[in-house]
Amino acid sequence: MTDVLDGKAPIVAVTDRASDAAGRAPAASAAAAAPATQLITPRAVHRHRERSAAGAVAARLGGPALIVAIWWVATATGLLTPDVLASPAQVGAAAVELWTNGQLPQALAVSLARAGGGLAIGVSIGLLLGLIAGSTRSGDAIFDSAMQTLRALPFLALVPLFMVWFGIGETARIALVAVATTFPMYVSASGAVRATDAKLLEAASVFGLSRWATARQIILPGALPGLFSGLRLSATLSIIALIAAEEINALAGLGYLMSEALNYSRTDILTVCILIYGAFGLIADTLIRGLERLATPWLRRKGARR
Amino acid sequence: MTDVLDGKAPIVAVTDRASDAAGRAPAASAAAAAPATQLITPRAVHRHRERSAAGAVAARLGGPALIVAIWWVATATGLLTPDVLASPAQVGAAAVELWTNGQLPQALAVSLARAGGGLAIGVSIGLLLGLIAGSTRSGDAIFDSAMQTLRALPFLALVPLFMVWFGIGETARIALVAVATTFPMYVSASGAVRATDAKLLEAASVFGLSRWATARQIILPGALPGLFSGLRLSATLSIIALIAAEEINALAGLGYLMSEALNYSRTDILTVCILIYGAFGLIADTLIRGLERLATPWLRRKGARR
Amino acid sequence: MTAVVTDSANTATADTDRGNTDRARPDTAKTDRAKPAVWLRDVDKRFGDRVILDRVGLQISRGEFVALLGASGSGKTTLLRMLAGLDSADAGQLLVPRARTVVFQEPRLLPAQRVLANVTIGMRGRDVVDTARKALTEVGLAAHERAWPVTLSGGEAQRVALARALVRSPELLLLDEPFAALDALTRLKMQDLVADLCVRHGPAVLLVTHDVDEALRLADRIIVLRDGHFIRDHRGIRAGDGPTRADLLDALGVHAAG
Amino acid sequence: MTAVVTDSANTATADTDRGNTDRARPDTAKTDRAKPAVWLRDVDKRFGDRVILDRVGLQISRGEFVALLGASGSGKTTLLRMLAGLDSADAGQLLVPRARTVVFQEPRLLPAQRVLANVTIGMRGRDVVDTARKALTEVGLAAHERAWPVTLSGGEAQRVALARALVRSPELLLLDEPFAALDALTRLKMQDLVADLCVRHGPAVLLVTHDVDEALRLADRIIVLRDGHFIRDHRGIRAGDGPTRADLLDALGVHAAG
Amino acid sequence: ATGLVGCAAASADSGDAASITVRIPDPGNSGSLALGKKDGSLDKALAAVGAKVAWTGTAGAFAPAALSLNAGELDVATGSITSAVMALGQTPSFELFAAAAPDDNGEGILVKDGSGIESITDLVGKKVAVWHGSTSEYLLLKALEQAGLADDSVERVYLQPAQSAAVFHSGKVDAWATWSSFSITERASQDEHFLVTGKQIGSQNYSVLAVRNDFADQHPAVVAALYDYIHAKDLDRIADPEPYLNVFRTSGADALDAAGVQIAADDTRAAHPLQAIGAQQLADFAEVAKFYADRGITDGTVDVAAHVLDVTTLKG
Ligand SMILES: Nc1ncnc2c1ncn2[C@@H]1O[C@H](COP(=O)(O)OP(=O)(O)OP(=O)(O)O)[C@@H](O)[C@H]1O
Ligand SMILES: Nc1ncnc2c1ncn2[C@@H]1O[C@H](COP(=O)(O)OP(=O)(O)OP(=O)(O)O)[C@@H](O)[C@H]1O
Ligand SMILES: [Mg+2]
Ligand SMILES: [Mg+2]
Repeated sequence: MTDVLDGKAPIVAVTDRASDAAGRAPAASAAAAAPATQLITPRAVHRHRERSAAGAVAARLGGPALIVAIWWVATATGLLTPDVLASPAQVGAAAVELWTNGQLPQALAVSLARAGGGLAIGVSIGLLLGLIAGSTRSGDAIFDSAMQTLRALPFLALVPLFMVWFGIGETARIALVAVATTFPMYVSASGAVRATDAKLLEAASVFGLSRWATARQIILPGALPGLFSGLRLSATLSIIALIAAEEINALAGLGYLMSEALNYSRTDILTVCILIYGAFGLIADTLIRGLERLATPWLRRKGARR
Repeated sequence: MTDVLDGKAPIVAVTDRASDAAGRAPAASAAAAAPATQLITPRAVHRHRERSAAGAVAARLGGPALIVAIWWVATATGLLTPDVLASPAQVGAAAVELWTNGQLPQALAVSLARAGGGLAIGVSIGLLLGLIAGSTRSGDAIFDSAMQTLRALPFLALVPLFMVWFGIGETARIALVAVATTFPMYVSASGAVRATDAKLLEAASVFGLSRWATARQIILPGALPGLFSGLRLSATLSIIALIAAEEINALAGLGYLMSEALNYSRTDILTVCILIYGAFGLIADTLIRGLERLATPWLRRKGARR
Repeated sequence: MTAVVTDSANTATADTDRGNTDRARPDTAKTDRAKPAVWLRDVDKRFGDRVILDRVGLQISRGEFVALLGASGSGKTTLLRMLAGLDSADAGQLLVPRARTVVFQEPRLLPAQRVLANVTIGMRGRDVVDTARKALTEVGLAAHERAWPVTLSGGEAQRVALARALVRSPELLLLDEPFAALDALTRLKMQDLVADLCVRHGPAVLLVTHDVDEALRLADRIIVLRDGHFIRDHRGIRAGDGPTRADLLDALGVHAAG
Repeated sequence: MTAVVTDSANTATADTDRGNTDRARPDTAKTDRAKPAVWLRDVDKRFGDRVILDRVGLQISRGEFVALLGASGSGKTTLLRMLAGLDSADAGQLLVPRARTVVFQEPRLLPAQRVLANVTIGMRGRDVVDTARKALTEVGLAAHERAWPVTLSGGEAQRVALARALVRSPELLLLDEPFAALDALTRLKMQDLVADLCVRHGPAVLLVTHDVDEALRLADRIIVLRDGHFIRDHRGIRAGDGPTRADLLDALGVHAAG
Repeated sequence: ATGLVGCAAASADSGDAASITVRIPDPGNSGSLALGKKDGSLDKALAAVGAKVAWTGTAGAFAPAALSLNAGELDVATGSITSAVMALGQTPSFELFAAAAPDDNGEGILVKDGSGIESITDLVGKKVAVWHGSTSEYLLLKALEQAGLADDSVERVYLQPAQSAAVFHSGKVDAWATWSSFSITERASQDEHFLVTGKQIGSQNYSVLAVRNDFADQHPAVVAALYDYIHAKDLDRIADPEPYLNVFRTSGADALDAAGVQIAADDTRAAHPLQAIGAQQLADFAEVAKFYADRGITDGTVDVAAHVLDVTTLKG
């Protein structure tokens, strides 16, 4: 949230305090009033302006609000007809309908469990393999090219295979989500670990840190921003994989609801599902951002620069 | 490719040269032969061992080879029946069949053009928006939460919308790939840019670098590793999106070939398609790795540490 | 010890021979010494509870060379950063010229640019590269022109940072311990380069240093910062009526040594 | 100027009062001075075409305090890094003790750890934190125990790096310009701390410095590196039969100054 | 009727004997099995032969269901003969054991009201949404054949069935060949009508039931009981469709609104019950197989008869 390039930072001189000019004011009396010739007040170019918590939330709600507004205008003006995307009013009605007949609560619970379970498994595997491949030569040799190959196999094409291996039950769905989320985490984690500051690794080796301590105290903290962006990408992909997974013989879940909506041309229900997916994504994203802030206290020192 | 944690680095003392001990050898004659008491030869813990180009390629082929071997064993032992996954021999035959009847070359050309075009568009947009959102406060305010919301909408669910907006032709397919690949690039780019070294940004502002020069000379080089890992994730996603895209009224392309294969239960052709997707991914990955090495010469100085 | 670092704007002398700048030549820039180049009033700076600057005021004239002494952690860098526009004051007024250049306490070279590009950073014009080459020669790093910063030794990196400042012609030059990582000989050479730059362009200079001899050798005026206040402000050093080395060490708390 | 930095193993004295270590007390560690702690033969080091070390040999005894002088870019840091096991030699043999500690030319603090954790890094045991607190007090940073490294001033960071070395009891202590960023008073205090550590644990010390006075003050032996060779090797400095300040400056190329 | 009798007789010992599990795709919100699932009558019918049902997820199209049958993940699946012919072209591990005659009014080619398309001939040069090798492509080709038009006189636009509606509504295609799953809602809620129905073009698109080979071999009685049950329910459903619509829900995606219920009930009254596969059916299947072979959709003519089970002999 740092403004790097904006020139519009505020003027530095904060308070023009009524000054007791005695003693500490510049000695030359001619200059006791600020000399106006060509001099400027320096502007702090690169500063952290902390938004209030409420302000930050409001700013982050701007994007979704804008998108909803565009959608509302598009449906109100007929740019989007209800056969394509339902209007906010229709969607509201559909949401109420699904909520009261119990389908939506059930679908939410089921889908959240699947996405969460798959994500947890996938992210753990990706993180572990990524840490190993990024930090050890043998790990790199063993895992990396295999992971890159597997990653290149598109999971959507593997759905039939998954049904065969894991059956058409819950296992296959969770496995699909897990596989889809493993790779972004792996790529981010191994990349972030490889980018660890070599100077700090030297220091670690000199001070006799064990492998484990080096991983925990140096590699991990340095890689955290990368790990969190991997987590965010994985969270998004978990939802895409969930849709594919819930088209496999599902009886419940948002993906099932969505494919049913498509089968019966219920664009209002379809839109409810899309919005819920969007909300899932946003909430996950916000949670991960919060987590990241908590996990990296040293990155948010005000005015820190060394 | 740096070995961070392996203890197995080689001994430092490279050559025990026949020495003219006169003058430069340690003065104490008793110590002219190496004193054996408790002293050790220090080992360079953290060093870049450059593999030969051929060795590097061989190492990277190990993973794919392993996977093919597992597949071969699984089909040979009957763990995977041909209904599920064809054996390497069957797949070879199918590939030859498809190649000679001209379907495969055509499909390859068509799909590559689609994936490449979509990827180029998506990555450019993601990069641009990511750079802006990562480096300017106003960009962050405008784009970030909107992008995060859009990113959370699963593109698989939006396929019908794409057809309505972009028609059922090539445009919709390329647009779908573009949208799918925009977001990983955006997340990686904005994250990498936000992580730009604040000290260097201060230096840039002090030395009067323009916004554009700061972006080009400081932000971009620093963000390159992140950008490349975004590119790799985007390349993977472009293939997944391609599969979904080629279900839209496709008459050619790998996705078409694959859905045909599914309709006709031709697991041999299905497997050919999966393998080609895998090969696509691997080749893209290797190319991007090479590009990354070329683009970041300062990151591969031997023994560099400051 | 002659120095030919020319600024990029000075195209007329860009290809003249080494040594044509004479340290004794009359300096036009010094004519308007009376006008201030830095002007502070009632400036406060705090980090949490700690008061780093406590309502300080300061005026530096054009062409004046001021050395700033103070214990480690007393706030010298913080003051410099405020003048550079990198930190903000909590209260008070600051005025500085538009053209400022900083040599940071660490080299802060761009890792993705070779040494030469690091010197020319942010400059435009036809002669920039020539000027930068000359500056690199002056700091003894002509051979390292195409090296990556990551391969430089500590002192080499510091000299590149110095060259980066020398090719500019600022109205205010802010130097944060620019010679700390240099050996005695190199240090003398670099001090001469800075002195020479001052003679030719007459910027106001604020030099942070821990070396009292260096301050006495280079500066017109020496300020000592302690507990948020300027506890000493000696003028006319070069004219000869300044404090002694022992006086200054005393102000810094070193009583035994001389 | 008393110092109570104890190593983590020395649990018996961990909670005794300040000042109980006496610089004059008999030093057991110095009894086996004759045995070498560092042993080099025919060591070569090149970067590309440049020869940094040209078949050098060197032997440092246990408990010996060696100062290494040399111009900027002469290869001092490179030699230190080889002894630390961070760079490899192109040819020749090196032998060093197992327990080594380095104070790098830059502080190299872990940004994700607070100051105290940066001092205790890699150490285990019950008294580690107490020892580290004492070391921080000694370097004058008790108040910064919970600060993040990113908020430290240049000299403060260097002192934390020093504290990190002081809490260990290595057989070989490698110091790369550890006092460069410190003001005169703080520098004297820190030099005393290092001297004190040497008295108590008697490690072999290799100190890289640009300050000839510092070398004369602290070292038993002074080596000057130039063009890949050790061009001077003065022993018995503290015994009084060493070179003069002028001699050494001369070896470093400074002829005018004295 | 035999099935209902059987279940009544066996209700006493239904508790302990249910050792066989038959896996069937979930029937959704309407149809004979849906009601059977809800009112428990199916459980009773199966309990009589010592079996119980395990509902798997909705199978959707037949192609993935066939994969699941092959992989031993499913025991019974339902689909259309057109997709079954495609799946039987490979090495199937399932057999067909029952069929319902084509849905006369529920399938056909949809066009928009007032689109100006009045006959198949008007489709020439227009775009029609179909899906590869499925019922919809069959219907279109059949209609073209009947009108004496070449297969490529219209442009076939291949779209996932579930994605076709939006494309059709937005006018990107001019017609949509589809079946009852989609057509009922479409006809109920949109200004659309069938240009031709299946009946008008002589569709032979039976709906069929398939059972995994191994399952049929091991538990013929269960297959027979299942057939009997569905057959009886179908007769009842055709006589009185309403209870078989919106069985579980009157709201939600798979629930029909009033207009939908009306149309679905009308269609059902004209539909045919599930029956054992006899000579008539086999002849029609062979024609479909030939139709596919003629167009090169399958490699050679698929011998459907080789994969058919005579359920009337399975009284084991
Ligand atoms: N961002 C920050 N947050 C909290 N404290 C800070 C921050 N930056 C600096 N400080 C503190 O302010 C004090 C002054 O720092 P400054 O860098 O100005 O010292 P200095 O005089 O330059 O010292 P040195 O000679 O060691 O470089 C130090 O004690 C430092 O710890
Ligand atoms: N990785 C590298 N690649 C190429 N040259 C290097 C590399 N590392 C160091 N050098 C060069 O080797 C020389 C010696 O470097 P070193 O850091 O040992 O110098 P030093 O004596 O410590 O100097 P200083 O006093 O400035 O710190 C320098 O000229 C430096 O540019
Ligand atoms: Mg400072
Ligand atoms: Mg050095």
